[in-house]
Amino acid sequence: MRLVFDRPQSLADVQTHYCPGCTHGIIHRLIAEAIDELDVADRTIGVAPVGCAVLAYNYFNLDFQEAAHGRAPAVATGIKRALPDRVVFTYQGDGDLASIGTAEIIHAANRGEAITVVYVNNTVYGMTGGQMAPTTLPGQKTTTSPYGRDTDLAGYPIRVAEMLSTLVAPQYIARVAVNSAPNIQKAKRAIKKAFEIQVNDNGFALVEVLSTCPTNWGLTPEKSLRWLEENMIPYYPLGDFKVPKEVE
Amino acid sequence: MRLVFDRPQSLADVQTHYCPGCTHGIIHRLIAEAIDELDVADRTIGVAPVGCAVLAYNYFNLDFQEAAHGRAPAVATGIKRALPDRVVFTYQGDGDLASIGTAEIIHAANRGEAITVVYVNNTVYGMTGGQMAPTTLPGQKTTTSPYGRDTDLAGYPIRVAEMLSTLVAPQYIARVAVNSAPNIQKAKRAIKKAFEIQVNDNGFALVEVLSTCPTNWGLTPEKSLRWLEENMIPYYPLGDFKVPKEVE
Amino acid sequence: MQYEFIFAGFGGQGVLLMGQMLAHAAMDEGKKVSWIPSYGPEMRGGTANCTVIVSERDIGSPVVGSPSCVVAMNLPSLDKFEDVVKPGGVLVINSSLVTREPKREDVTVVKVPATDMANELGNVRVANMVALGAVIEATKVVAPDSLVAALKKNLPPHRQNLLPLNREAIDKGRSSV
Amino acid sequence: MQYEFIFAGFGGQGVLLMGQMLAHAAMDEGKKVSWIPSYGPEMRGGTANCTVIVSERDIGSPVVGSPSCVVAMNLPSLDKFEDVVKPGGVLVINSSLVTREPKREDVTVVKVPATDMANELGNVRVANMVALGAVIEATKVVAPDSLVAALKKNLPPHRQNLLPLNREAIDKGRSSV
Amino acid sequence: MARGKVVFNEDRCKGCELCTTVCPTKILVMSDKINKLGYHPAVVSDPDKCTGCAICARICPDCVIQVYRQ
Amino acid sequence: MARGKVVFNEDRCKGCELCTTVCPTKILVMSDKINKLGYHPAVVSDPDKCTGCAICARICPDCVIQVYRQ
Amino acid sequence: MSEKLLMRGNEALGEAALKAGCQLYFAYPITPQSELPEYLSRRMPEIDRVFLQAESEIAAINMVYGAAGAGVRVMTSSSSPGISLKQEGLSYIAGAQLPCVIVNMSRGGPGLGSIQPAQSDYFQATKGGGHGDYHLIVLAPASVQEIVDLTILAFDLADKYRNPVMIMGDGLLGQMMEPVSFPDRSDVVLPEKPWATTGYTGERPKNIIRSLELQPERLEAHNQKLQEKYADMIATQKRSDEYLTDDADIVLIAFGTVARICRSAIDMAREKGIKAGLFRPISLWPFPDESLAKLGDKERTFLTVEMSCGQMIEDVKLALECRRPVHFYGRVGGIVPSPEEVLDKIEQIVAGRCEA
Amino acid sequence: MSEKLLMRGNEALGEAALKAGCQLYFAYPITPQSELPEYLSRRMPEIDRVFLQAESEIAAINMVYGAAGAGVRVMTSSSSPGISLKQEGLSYIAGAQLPCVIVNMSRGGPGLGSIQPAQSDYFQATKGGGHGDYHLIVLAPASVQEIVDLTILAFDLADKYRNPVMIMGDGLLGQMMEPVSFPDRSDVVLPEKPWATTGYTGERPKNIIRSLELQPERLEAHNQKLQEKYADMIATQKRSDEYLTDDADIVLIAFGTVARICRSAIDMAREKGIKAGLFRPISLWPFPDESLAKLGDKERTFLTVEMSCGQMIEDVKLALECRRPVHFYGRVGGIVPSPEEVLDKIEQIVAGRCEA
Ligand SMILES: Cc1ncc(C[n+]2csc(CCOP(=O)(O)OP(=O)(O)O)c2C)c(N)n1
Ligand SMILES: Cc1ncc(C[n+]2csc(CCOP(=O)(O)OP(=O)(O)O)c2C)c(N)n1
Ligand code: SF4
Ligand code: SF4
Ligand code: SF4
Ligand code: SF4
Ligand code: SF4
Ligand code: SF4
Ligand SMILES: [Mg+2]
Ligand SMILES: [Mg+2]
Repeated sequence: MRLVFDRPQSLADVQTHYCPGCTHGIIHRLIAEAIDELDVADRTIGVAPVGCAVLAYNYFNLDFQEAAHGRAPAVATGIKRALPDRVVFTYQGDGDLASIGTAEIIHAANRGEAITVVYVNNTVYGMTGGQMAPTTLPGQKTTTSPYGRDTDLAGYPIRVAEMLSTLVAPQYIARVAVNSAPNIQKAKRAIKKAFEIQVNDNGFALVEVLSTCPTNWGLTPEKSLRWLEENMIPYYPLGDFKVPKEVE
Repeated sequence: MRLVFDRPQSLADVQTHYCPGCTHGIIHRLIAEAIDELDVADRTIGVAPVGCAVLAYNYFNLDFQEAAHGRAPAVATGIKRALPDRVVFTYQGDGDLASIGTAEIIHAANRGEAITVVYVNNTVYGMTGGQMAPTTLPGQKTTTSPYGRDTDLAGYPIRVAEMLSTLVAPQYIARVAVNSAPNIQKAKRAIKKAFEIQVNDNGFALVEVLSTCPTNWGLTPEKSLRWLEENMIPYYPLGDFKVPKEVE
Repeated sequence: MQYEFIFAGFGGQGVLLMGQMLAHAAMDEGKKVSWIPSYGPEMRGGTANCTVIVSERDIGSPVVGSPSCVVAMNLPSLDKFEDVVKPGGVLVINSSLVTREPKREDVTVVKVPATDMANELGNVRVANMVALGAVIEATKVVAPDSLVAALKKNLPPHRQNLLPLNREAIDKGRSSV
Repeated sequence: MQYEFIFAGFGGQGVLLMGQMLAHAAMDEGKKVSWIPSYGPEMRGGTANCTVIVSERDIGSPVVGSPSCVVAMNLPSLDKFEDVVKPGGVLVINSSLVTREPKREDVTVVKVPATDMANELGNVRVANMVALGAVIEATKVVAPDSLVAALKKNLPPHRQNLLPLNREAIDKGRSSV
Repeated sequence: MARGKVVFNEDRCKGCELCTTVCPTKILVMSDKINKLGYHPAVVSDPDKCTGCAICARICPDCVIQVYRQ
Repeated sequence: MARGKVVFNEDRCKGCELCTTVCPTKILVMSDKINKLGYHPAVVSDPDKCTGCAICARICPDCVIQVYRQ
Repeated sequence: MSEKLLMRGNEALGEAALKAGCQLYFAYPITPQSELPEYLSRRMPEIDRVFLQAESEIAAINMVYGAAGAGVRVMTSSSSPGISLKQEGLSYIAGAQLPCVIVNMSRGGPGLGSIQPAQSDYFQATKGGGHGDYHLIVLAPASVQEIVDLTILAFDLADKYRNPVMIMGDGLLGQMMEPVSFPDRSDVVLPEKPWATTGYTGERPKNIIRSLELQPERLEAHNQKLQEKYADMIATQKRSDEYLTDDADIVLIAFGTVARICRSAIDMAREKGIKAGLFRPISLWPFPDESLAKLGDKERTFLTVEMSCGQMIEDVKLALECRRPVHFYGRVGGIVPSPEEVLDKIEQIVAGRCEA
Repeated sequence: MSEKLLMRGNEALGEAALKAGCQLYFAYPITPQSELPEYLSRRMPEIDRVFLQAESEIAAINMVYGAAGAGVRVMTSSSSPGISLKQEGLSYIAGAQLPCVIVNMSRGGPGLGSIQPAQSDYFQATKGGGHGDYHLIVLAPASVQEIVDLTILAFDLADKYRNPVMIMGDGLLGQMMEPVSFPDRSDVVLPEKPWATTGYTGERPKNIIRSLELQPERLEAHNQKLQEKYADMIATQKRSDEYLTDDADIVLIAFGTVARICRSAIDMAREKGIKAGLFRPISLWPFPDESLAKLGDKERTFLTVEMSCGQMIEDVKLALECRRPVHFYGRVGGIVPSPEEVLDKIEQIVAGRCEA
């Protein structure tokens, strides 16, 4: 029998600090697979966020920088402009990218920085204990929306992929989910494409990945996948929102 | 003969520091007219930006707060949440709102803060000497894009009205121009509506106003109006981008 | 007189609550108290512990290097805290989960099969109260009634039905000493 | 020996350039120089002025309270700066635009109808060079050739054709003293 | 007899010329004299032709113009 | 004879149970024993039925599973 | 005074703010202060007050600006990196003379550092992390009860001076539970704020909240006004506490959590016959230099203990006018010194084994 | 050295950075430093370097972080409010030990203040406006030529120490034109940066740029490493200049623009027979305390002159160990003191009409 599935090379062979069943781990693996398949590990530089993925640099066999909360796109811009022939990606949570880092992601996208952004939307601030995020669903209870998100006071969840798609420069913007094996395969293809766009077309690409936070949702990992499917996907539709002109 | 046109009451009877022919002055007047017509001057609080309009508080007969550069929507949020029965508006330039203040405007809009935003897009940082703004047109020369805006390096001008229209909460978003008498009338109607939305429906409203900067464009006031019409309007189409549900 | 406690175990054993209830009881007896969680970089899973101080007078440092009593609800906790008990102090061990013998000979060792006893009571989650019963029996830091009263006052409404069970657990713990 | 100048006028009269050219000329003669614009809160329009210091030795304060020479290209400038000229200093006045007589009697007053002379030369914009000619004639701070050389070196390529005109303006200014 | 009348707050005029370019009857011109601010202010050359349409007033950035109509 | 084979890096398993819920042949179960991390790891109950489809491996957040196929 | 409750520092702070009449709270989550927003997100809607999670620390401080300018009591909180982000806003608030309360439950730095307790934001808080000449009043509680008392005081001082007041705690204080009681404030009348932007009805001149002053002379005059205010604070708002200083040969200087630890170390030292005492600054700005200077009148040794590499020690030296030796003991990076190690340092100093 | 050019301070700074090998520049416009980005926006594309106008000061400092971490010389600039916004980023950069140059052409504060020159960001620059224990090297030029020299030095020191270096100027220095010449740096070899994130090829361990350290012990060890670096800077990087101090009865202490003004005042004082001298700190951090202390060995009076309400004076007092009277003269809000008024203050002090 031959080995048909194994840990990708770019994924460090270490235990992660993620909670059991947290899909951050799946997303890490998909990124590593994309990097391996494109054979760019030796010229890739990752930018870690502040959020549960703050230790991402321990989990990849890649050079990494740790950005201040929300500033990963600016840090990635600095790296990419300094070393234009490298492959630079950011890995960011929804608090990091859609709240404190709103200006940075919009302007990196608008400049068309040739970077790849993996945006992990799990509707909460996982790391700090499950507070409300800009992506928390209407009525969803979190530690700072104990009575459920009140859209009159806190507004509606932000759809980042749709918002960024109004900009001219970005080449590729998609939303995927990692709640099932087929969706994971689609997510893989999207993430790989987002790296290809950078490598081949020198363009900006972002993949929003719907992800779970069993710990702060107070659900088992399995129920979390279901919750994602039943609650998140209806609000955050999956699909490509912007594709490169040639392919359109 | 009867007086058919005069300075609105809410507009202070003082000389402004604006350059000759700068349309900031027209926009000020339209705001004052709207406030007068809605008869809310005694409960209106303005928020001035950092930009050429930093001294706006001298030009209205209204209580005013001066916000830090880009933070007017946050300041307005603080005022409105403290005094929910007051009418609160911000007056912001394109550097202020679309560059440093990107996160603040997006989140105020997304929360549906019941404030009115008058967003003056003149494609440059007027106050600091005409540097490139996020709204500077492709190829446009400014003091920090001396060879013309290079979209490969600096990206494309941001269309704020379109971008904010992807959000759920905002009630009214429109783009107008003050380059001709008919357009000024339309601008007037839009600005008044943006205040009405706040007064009647407790919703967020933003009017993007295409404006001139004769000084930094290096054109006469008249040529500036023409330049606006010929260059800005094609890139920044006029119209309503979001209207209240009832009216839709 | 000042008592310092470290309650340690794994997440889910209710060690933070043990400490809080003891602090409540002592406070209601008019004593000075402080409670601090081990507020470590690990956010979840793994071990949990808290420090409680009960004193007749104002409490200085809320952090204690050598507590007068350590409660080890599992083996890793014993490994971590055995050495720090003050000579002459008390070491309470959940002998249901701690398999090895303690090494310290200069402290009073109290072994309570807390998990087993809780199981016998029909709810493994009250192992913490069994151990806490043993603690107050061994140290006399608060009266048993104060502890029960504290539980009553501080259990959330939907948990009040567990009060008799908790009281039983405390008694069982006390009698095991 | 140290000379301090304030050049003042309204925006568009080229007062900043006057100062810069003088500074260039002096620098090329090997002197120490400094130039500062009045960097006021007004961003545009209104008055403009700059301070130039020319010295044999290192320049201390680049800001001067009482300059040895003031050049007033219009009336508001005279109003603003007449009082500060050092006693015994030089006050150069563009008499084309300044209608009143200066009040100071302890300074050398040099009146030059700079605007009119520039008009005669066919270009009102060289009024600044007329005045500057008067300044160097009255103060001898630099040699006329140095000034012309500085202009030549520092005029942008598309303005080089104005060099003869500027030279004429300077000469006219000098001869008017 | 003029249908309209415009009154200029002359010392507030910044001489931007915008009113002169929009007046449908082309009766506004820039004056030769200089106002307090140092600008050449706009003035009415032929008051009788004023229709009181107020277009000039609407475009004036400095609220210099009052308009009367019959 | 099994078409596929799965190998678990047992001490990395966090016992999240996701693999067990997705395996089409339902051959993955949680073990009674506790691994180094203190979790009950997933194990194969009926190796012969494994098709080597790798669905379990793809959903495992911790890259615990290697898959072989004929 | 209410009955005694056993509460966490962060939660007690929230409740104290409500007692003080705090109407609005704007903040962004960060460890180790998140129990504070979490607590207020439950409590404020219950009593019709405004809890709003801002999109960032910068938005939060600017919301505070707006609400404070509207004349209402308002608070924000964060921890070290988040406080750094508020520096521009703080300078604006101080410049515009707006009353508000800012909480820093500080943690290990620099950069992302750690979430463990630290005191290495002392300089930032007391010297001005923002631009320009301004000061915050900075209060450093050492117990949960004192968190309550100083939080209420903070709101009162903020209004009195139209100036931001900072509560400087650390993660340990925020997480700790201790008994507290709350004063009854139901009959307290809050001060009028005729300067607030509430709408210009014509009954007063229009109100403008701002810090811009393009004429240097006027900006200088404004700064002089601020300096006079600061001078009044310096004259009347210095606060400190002493423990066994009367006969002390060695006086420890420490604030907050560390002061508690030093107290225990002092007790241990006294048992060993070493006459140690404690000087505890409660107001970090204005620094209680005169009281400390008085202790310096006698021949004594001083020891500053901080969870930092040595920041308050500069103020200690200035207060003592360099007349006495000042030793330093510091732990950083989130390490909380133990009473035993402080005792050890005391013993070394007494034994003459340390140079000041 | 190049021939003499007459250049503005802001532009000379930009050219000096290019000479020093600055490859990237990220900034956001603000008066009074905008001539710097404007100059570089023209010059950098000509020589294939990267000029990028960031969306904000925060983005700019984080772009600097990224580029510095990638091992390339990089700079940003701003003025007071913009520098306040960079404080979190500066703390991260210092924590992650990244070399870069930050320029503050400071202006009147607090808040929006004015665009006129000021020195009231001294505390922020030297004590750490961000959180945690860290230091910037802070260099304060007093002439356009010195802007050039110190900018080049700043890049070298940044690399030497893997630490951010700040150039502290003010609006006047930035706007002023003076003759400058540029050293020829074409044969300078820039240091290797084996720690930079350039891609992990396996030839070295993977490189990680970060400041997080969740284990307090390790964060403390990291802080100790930083402190050792700072100790080395303190030992070797103090810079100052003196003018007529030898026989001076009164020594003025001033930096930057104000030092120039003081020099003129001293010349005027000498003409009147008053023996005045100047001590000019060039490095504001590390503060040149030993050289100043030496001047304090003799019976003398000191006068600190600042465009602030009195900030550097604390370091002056600490350096002099409070042995000598230290007077203060300050102007704020954008007002530049004149030599005449400084002379006046000197005369008053000499006449015994001032208390220190
Ligand atoms: C400036 C700053 N503000 C706040 C924090 C605290 N903080 C750390 S992670 C985080 C949110 C993380 O949420 P998200 O980005 O959604 O990532 P997740 O943990 O959910 O994957 C916050 C607010 C910080 N470290 N720095
Ligand atoms: C934090 C901060 N950054 C930068 C500035 C400098 N600044 C003042 S106004 C301005 C831009 C104004 O441009 P815009 O918002 O377009 O308004 P306009 O002047 O064009 O009307 C800038 C960058 C500042 N005051 N504060
Ligand atoms: S807290 Fe949530 S997002 Fe973070 S590791 Fe745990 S499950 Fe994943
Ligand atoms: S600089 Fe431009 S925007 Fe500003 S007042 Fe002048 S013309 Fe108007
Ligand atoms: S009112 Fe109409 S007609 Fe009269 S001057 Fe104005 S634009 Fe011309
Ligand atoms: S539009 Fe107004 S400011 Fe301009 S010229 Fe006419 S009257 Fe004067
Ligand atoms: S490879 Fe397929 S059949 Fe085999 S265990 Fe995994 S999911 Fe089940
Ligand atoms: S999915 Fe992975 S971690 Fe989860 S139970 Fe299965 S093997 Fe273990
Ligand atoms: Mg998240
Ligand atoms: Mg603009």
